[in-house]
Amino acid sequence: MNQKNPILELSGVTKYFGGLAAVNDVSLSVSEGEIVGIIGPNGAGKTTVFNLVSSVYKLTHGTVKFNNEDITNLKPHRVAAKGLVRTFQANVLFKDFTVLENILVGCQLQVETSMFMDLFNFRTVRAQREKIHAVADNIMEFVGLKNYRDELAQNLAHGHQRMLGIGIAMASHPQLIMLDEPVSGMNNEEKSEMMTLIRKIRDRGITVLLVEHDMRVVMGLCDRVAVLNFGTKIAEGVPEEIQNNASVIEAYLGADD
Amino acid sequence: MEVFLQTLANGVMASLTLALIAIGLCLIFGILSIINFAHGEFYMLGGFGVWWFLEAHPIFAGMPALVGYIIAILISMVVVAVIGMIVEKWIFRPVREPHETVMIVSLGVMLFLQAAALVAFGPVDKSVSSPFAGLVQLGTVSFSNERLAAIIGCIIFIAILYVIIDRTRMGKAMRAVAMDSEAAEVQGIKTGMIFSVAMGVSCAIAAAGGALVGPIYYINPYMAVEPIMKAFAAVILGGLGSLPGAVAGAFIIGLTETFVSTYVGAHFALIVVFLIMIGVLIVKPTGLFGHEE
Amino acid sequence: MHLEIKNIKVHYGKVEAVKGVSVNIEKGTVVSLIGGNGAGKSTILRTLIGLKKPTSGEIWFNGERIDGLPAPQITRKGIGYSMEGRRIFSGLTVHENLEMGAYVIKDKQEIQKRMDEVCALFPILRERFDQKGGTLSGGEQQMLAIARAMMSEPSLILLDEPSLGLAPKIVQELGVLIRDINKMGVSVLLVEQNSKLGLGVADRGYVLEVGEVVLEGDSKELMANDHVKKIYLGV
Amino acid sequence: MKNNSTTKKVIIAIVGLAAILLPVFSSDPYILHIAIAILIWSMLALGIRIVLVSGHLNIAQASFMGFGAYASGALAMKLGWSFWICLPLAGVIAAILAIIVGLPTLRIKGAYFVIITLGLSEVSRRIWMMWDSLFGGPQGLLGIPPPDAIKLGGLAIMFNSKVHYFYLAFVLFVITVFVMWRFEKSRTGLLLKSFPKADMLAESSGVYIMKYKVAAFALGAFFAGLAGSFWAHYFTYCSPWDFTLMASFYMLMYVVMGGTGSIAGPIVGSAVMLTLDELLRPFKEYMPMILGVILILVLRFMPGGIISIPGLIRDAVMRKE
Repeated sequence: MNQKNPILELSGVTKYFGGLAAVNDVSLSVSEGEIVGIIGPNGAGKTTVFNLVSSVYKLTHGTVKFNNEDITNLKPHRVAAKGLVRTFQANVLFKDFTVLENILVGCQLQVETSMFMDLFNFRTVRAQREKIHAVADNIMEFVGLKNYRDELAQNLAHGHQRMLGIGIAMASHPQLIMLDEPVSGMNNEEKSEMMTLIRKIRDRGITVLLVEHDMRVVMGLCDRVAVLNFGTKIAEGVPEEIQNNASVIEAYLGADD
Repeated sequence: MEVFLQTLANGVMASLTLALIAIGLCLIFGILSIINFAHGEFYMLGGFGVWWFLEAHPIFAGMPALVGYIIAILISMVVVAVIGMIVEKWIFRPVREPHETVMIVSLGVMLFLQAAALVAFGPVDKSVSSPFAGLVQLGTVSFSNERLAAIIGCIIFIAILYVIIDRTRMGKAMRAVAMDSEAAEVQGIKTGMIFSVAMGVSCAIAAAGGALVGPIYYINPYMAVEPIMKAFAAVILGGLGSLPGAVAGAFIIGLTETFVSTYVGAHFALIVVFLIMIGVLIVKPTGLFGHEE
Repeated sequence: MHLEIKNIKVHYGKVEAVKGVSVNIEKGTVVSLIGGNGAGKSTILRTLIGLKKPTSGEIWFNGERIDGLPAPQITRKGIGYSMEGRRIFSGLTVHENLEMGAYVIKDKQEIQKRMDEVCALFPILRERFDQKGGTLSGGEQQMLAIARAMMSEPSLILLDEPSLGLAPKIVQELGVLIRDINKMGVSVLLVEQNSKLGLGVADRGYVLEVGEVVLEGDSKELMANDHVKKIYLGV
Repeated sequence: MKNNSTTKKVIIAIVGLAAILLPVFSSDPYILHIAIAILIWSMLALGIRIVLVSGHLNIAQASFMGFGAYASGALAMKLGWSFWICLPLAGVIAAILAIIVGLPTLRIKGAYFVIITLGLSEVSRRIWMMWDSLFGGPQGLLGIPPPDAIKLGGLAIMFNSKVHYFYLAFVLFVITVFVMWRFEKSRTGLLLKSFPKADMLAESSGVYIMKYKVAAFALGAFFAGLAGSFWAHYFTYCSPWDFTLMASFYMLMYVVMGGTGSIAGPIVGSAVMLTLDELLRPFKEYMPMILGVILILVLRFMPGGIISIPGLIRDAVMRKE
């Protein structure tokens, strides 16, 4: 199907909460430059998969490989440092920080001065700060928030808050970005804007893995789609295959009306 | 062997008292999301309560000793519960957010109650003569009736609390509020009332603890400083918010403390407790009974 | 009129989330509020049930003014509320969740009767009776949330985003279910982002954008409206 | 904005100058002693605040002060080391202790940390009481030598008057304020403030949260250690009763009273509360009660602390116009 190198490989990923399997033996491979979608009803384990890959949770079994390197249960900040970042569902932001400050937190991986050096006003520290601000400006431009630079995150419109979430993730210059329900709560216009942005991200050479409910967005955007139900992967393929897959229709999509 | 059994019995009593305090702490944390540093002072007030009714103003002197004793405990519990409810409604509730603020406010309450007790009752240790004279002889081990009564009393209160929380409508409503207070409110549950009840209940059982075992050790304004510290440790060990965890934690702490005191030395006991606490947190950051997320 | 919302305004701090909205519900009808996030739909429901106080405006229910009352009191007047994100008590069993839904009813037999009626409507819950709420699937949790709101025998039920996160297949069933509830004589106020579902089951609809009603009317007419088609139905 | 920062600079300059010249106006040892206490207690309060910024409440600050005091006192007495070596070492020892305690506990949500520090304050007291040979048991260390004289050209500072101690405390205080200010103004400050809001998000952006939290905690402990060392050599003794949980509460109270929003808060809080403490000396036994009530009232009605009063007045005046 896709001849490019796999950038992210999940094999046999399993997570138990108490005695319940939230994610059960899920394997999935994402190739460089792809947009891959994960769909399924709430509670099917989609977000848990994100939390496992980004090491917010520890895996019960299985392995996660990124760029052929085992990153299973690495600390979350180490995962991010490898070039794999994620956004959060809803609006997890630094609400009473300005847009710029939010992005600056996202830029930390590019900071080269140490905490100790930062105590002094050395030239390297000043140069460093300028460099980071330039990166932040660039990111704000990219996600279309340049005009809101000094606005508090909590005062942004819903759609802009989602853009900011993506901006924070982009600020660490990732190779792969995981988007958790990027268009939830948006109307059609906002959805198309978000789809354009996601395509732009891919055009920068960044692989995208996303969880989404909106079928139209998933089908319009993704190169491949995986379907989860009760923590298990029940199908995987290009959008057309998924839409016509009998078990997906039975478990998830239902008869077309 | 004798020493061992004796220590075990003392350890069980210490654990049960701790459990009474720890359960209350846990209840308040679960329902009101408050780390209440003043909780130990309610235990202390319970101790002063029985002293007040039995020694300072022996108004039940005409009754049989046991009846007077029980009435004194119950009245102390009610009085302390009312004080607790006042503190909750007028001091804690207006500053519910953020958590750090409420914690510091509870420190203020603690300072106040401790100093108030000092002014009112003085620093000298008080004692209460127990209606349970005599010793029980179990093989070679002897154990005072007083201590046995305290053990039984603690068990009774823990059992009553368990039934209230697990079975009654009020108990279920409390758990509902602990899980999601807003969702509870739209079912028609008056959360303010639940807060008051929870605070009242937890203060009452802390007072019961003070009333039951305070007299065995000593009663003074600072009598709660050590137990509350250990109760906090118990709650953390068990996992914040878990009632069975609090009881289990209380037993781990209580037994460890008693045995280390007996066999190694009193000063070491608290240090060992502290190390256990840190050890558990390193291995399982959410405590023994706590859940991930 | 069963419920009348007259020109309410609601603020979060300095931000005006609802800017003078009026909504009417006739007895026994289904009314939908549709619109994107930030349109103020959920805020209207939260204000209606008393979790949020309006800055101005009035709310009348069964000829009685209810704005500003605390939530438990409004619930007692006969309004059931299935919250956004389900918000079931995950540590309580299904049975206990339903019991809490009937908290305002004191009579044990009455509660039992309600329990039977509601379980007839949601047979799946009967099977899960002693399971903890948190162990149910997303669809089952949504059923439980609606069932819990039905337990107090409300004459009006508020449904906040019931379709959120459900499999498209279950969303279809949900439409039927809302109709069933309505047939029992209960008025329904439905807030939906899934406009197709929202307008599909409703008698009347209101379209909200940034805190204001931009369109209202018969739901069939709304579905034929060009603006609604373009922005919300995406035809 | 600009106006505001100029005003700030002027205020800092005036207060600083007044402080430096204080001994010229008054050589009253009593006044100087209070001034020294304010400087030292401000250092401790600032240490609590920097941890509070990252969302954690440290109620064992007195213990860190105590470990600094004991370490410094013991080294000077048993090994005869110079104060000038003991002083920084005391800070480092307190900081290392903070790292050991902080590593397992700062990773979890706030409540655990508070309780651990609560435990630490009691445990540390036990350690000093128990370890007779090193820490002198219940009566503590007696006869800690005063700092060695410094000779700078013709000028000799002998530490035989309170004035010399005052200047030493002032220098320590200025260093503390400077480091705290730079620390908070740098990106580290931004990160610390971000943790209470959404630590998961920060972590997923590649920020190693623990590094910053532990650094803040260790920094606060470092200055507490310095303060403790100074205190021990200034009084020439220290005992387990000087560094109790109650002492930590008082420090915390200075932070809250002054206001947690800025570096000036804990300093103002320490100054006001210590002065109040002196004025209310006749009512000493009621002090904890009074403090408890003040604490409750301030948090209820003035969450921004004393430092917010000018702002509140300005708002009130503006509203009237």
